[in-house]
Amino acid sequence: MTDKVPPAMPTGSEPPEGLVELVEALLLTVDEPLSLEALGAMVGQETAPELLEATLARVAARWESHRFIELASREIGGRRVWHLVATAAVAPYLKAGDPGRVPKLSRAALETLALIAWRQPITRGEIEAARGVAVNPQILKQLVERGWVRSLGVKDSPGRPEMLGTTREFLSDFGLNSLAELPDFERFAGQDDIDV
Amino acid sequence: MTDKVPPAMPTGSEPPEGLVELVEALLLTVDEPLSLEALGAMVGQETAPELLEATLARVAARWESHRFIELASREIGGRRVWHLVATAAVAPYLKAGDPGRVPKLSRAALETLALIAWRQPITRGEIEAARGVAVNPQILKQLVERGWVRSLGVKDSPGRPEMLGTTREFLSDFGLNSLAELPDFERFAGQDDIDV
Amino acid sequence: MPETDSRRWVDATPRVSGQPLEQLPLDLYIPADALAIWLEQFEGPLDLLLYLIRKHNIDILEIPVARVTEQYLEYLALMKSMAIELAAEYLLMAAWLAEIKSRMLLPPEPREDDEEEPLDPRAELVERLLEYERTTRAAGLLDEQPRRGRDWFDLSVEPPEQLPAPAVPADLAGLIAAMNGLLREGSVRRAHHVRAEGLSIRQRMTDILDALADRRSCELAEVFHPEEGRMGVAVTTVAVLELSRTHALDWSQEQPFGPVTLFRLAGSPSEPAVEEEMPR
Repeated sequence: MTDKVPPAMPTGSEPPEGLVELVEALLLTVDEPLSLEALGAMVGQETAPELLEATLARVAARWESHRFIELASREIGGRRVWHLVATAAVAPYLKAGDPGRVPKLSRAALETLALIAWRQPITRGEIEAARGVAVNPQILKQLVERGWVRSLGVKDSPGRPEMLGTTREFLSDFGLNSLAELPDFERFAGQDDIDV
Repeated sequence: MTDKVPPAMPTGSEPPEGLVELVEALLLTVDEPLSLEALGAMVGQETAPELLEATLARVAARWESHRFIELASREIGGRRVWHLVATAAVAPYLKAGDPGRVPKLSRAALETLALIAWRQPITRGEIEAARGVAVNPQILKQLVERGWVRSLGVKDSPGRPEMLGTTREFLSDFGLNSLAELPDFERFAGQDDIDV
Repeated sequence: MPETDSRRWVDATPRVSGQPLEQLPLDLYIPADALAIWLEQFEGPLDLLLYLIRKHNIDILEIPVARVTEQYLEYLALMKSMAIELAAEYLLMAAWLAEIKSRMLLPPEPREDDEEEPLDPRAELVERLLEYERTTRAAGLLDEQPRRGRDWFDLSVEPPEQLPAPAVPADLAGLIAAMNGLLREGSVRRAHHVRAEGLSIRQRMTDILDALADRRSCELAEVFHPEEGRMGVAVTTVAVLELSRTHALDWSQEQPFGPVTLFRLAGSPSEPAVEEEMPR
C-alpha cells in the first residue's frame, strides 16, 4: 500500500479534521458495520485505537443534531462495531418513494449467502473465519426472511454453534435443481493457487 | 402516507434545515441516484421543485469542504439525478482494508471491453481479429464477473460462436446513460492526431 | 491471412538482417531486465507494429513494408533472445509481412473490373492496423472515464429497521462472483482445512440434517437411496462421516452389520439466532 497517503496524525488525542472526515467516509462507503480493528486496517495500522475512538466520538458529535441519521454502535460477536444508520424518522418517506428502488444484495450479503450455499452446513464462526469480519446479524436476518437460509440444527462442539444451510426456495429462486448445479470451485481454486 | 410528517416548509426559497437533512438522509438511504421527481415523491408532492433545487444546493454546500465526500449529479435519460459519493481519495484506504477489492484493469482487459462496448454484439473471434492476439479466457471471466459483459446468445454460424455485449451495470459503473454517449468508433482513427 | 510461410521465418531466425542479432536496436539503451519487461508489454503483433510506425513517424497508409518488416523481425529476435515466449500470432505476422513485401516487388495484380486502382498488397494490413489503433484509443477513453469503485464510491447508511426489507431478486451471477472473489483472496481456503467435498456431498449433508429435523433419530437406511447406485451410497457415507466428524450428529450400531441409527445431537433447528450476541 505504498500509494496510500494517510493524513498527518499528531500524537495528541484530539483527532485531526482529516481523520474525522476519512472515518466518516469509510463508515459510509463500506456496507457493513466497522470495528476498531477494521477501521485501523484501513486508516493505517499505526493509528492508536484511542485516537480512533476519539475520532468516532467526533463523528458521532457531528451527526448528533441530525434528525435523520446517527452513528450507531453495537456488539457483534464480542466486538463493538460502528455504522451510520438512518433513524426511524426516515421510514415513512422511503415508503412513499419506493417505485424507483431496485434492491440489491450487498457484497457482504452475497458473500455470506455464497458461503452458506457452497459450504453448508456451515456455522456462523466459519463464515466469520472465511470472510475475516464478524457476521452482521442484519444480513443473516435478511437472508432468513427472504426464505433462502435456514437453521440445520446445532453442532455438538463448544458453544453449540448453529449450522446454516440453504432452502428449497433458494434453489428455485436461483433456478437450480440441486446444489450440485453450482459451479464446483474447488478445482478452480486449486488452479489459481498454481498460477499465482 | 398519513404517518408522514413533512418538515415545516415556509414559502420562501430558503430551505428549512429539516428539509436539508431529510434530503441528505434520502440520498444516503436510497441506493440509486435521485431525480427531482423522485425526491419530490418522497418528500411530499407539494414541495416545489425550486425549493428542492435550493435544498440540493444547500446539501452540496454542506459537503463542499469535505475531503472525501461530495454531492455528484449527472444526467440520466434526460433527467438530472443526484447522489452523495465518496471521491477517489478514499480508494487507497478501502484497498488497505480489503486488498482483494476491485483489481485494476489491464490494457488487454480494457481493449477487450472497449471492443465489446463499441462493436457489440461481437464474438470472441472478432475480438481476436481486431486485437491480433488470442483472447485470454481469464480476461473475459473477469469482465463477466464484474458484471460488465454478458452473453447475448449464440450466432447461427459455423461453430455457433457466442455473441458478447455490455450490461446495464457497465453503463452505470462508467457513468454512462446509454451506449449512444460513447463517441463514434470511427472517429478514433485519423492521421492528424497520431502523436509520437 | 497467409499461414503457409510461418515456418520459413522460423528457419531464418538466427540470421536476422543477414547476421546474428547481438546488439540492441539503437534506441534501446535500457537495462536488460527492464527491457524484457517493456517488451513483454506489447499486446501482440499489431501493437508492436503500431509502435514501430508511430516511433518512426510513418504514414500508416504508406507503410514502407521492407523497412518495417526488418525492424519487426529485429524486435522479435530481441524478444526471443530475452527468452520471452512469443505467441504464434507474432510469427504469423512475420510471415504475412514477408508475403506483402514480396508482393510489393511484383507488378500489381490487375483488378477484375479494372476501373479502380490496382489493389495495394498492404490494404488489409493497413485496415487492421487502423482498427487496432481505434481499439487502443477507445480503451484509453474508457480508462479515463470516471468509474465507480475507482474514482467514486457509492455511499449508504443502513435503512431504518422499521422499513420492510424489499424482496431482493436472486442474482446467480453475483453469487458465483462473490464465491469466486472469496476463493481468490484465499481466505476461504485458509479457513477450511477440510478436504474439499463436492457439492453433492454438501447437499446430502443438508438432506440428512433435514431427516433429523423433527425427530431425535433415524435409521441410516432411510437416508440411503439405493436407486442412486454406488456413487450415491458413497456420497451418503461420506456425508454421514463428515457430519459425525464435525459433531453435527452422532450414530450408533448395536451389533456388527446391524442397522445404524443416526442421532440428532441437541436442540431442534429453529429460526437461526440472529440476535445480537452469539457465543463464539
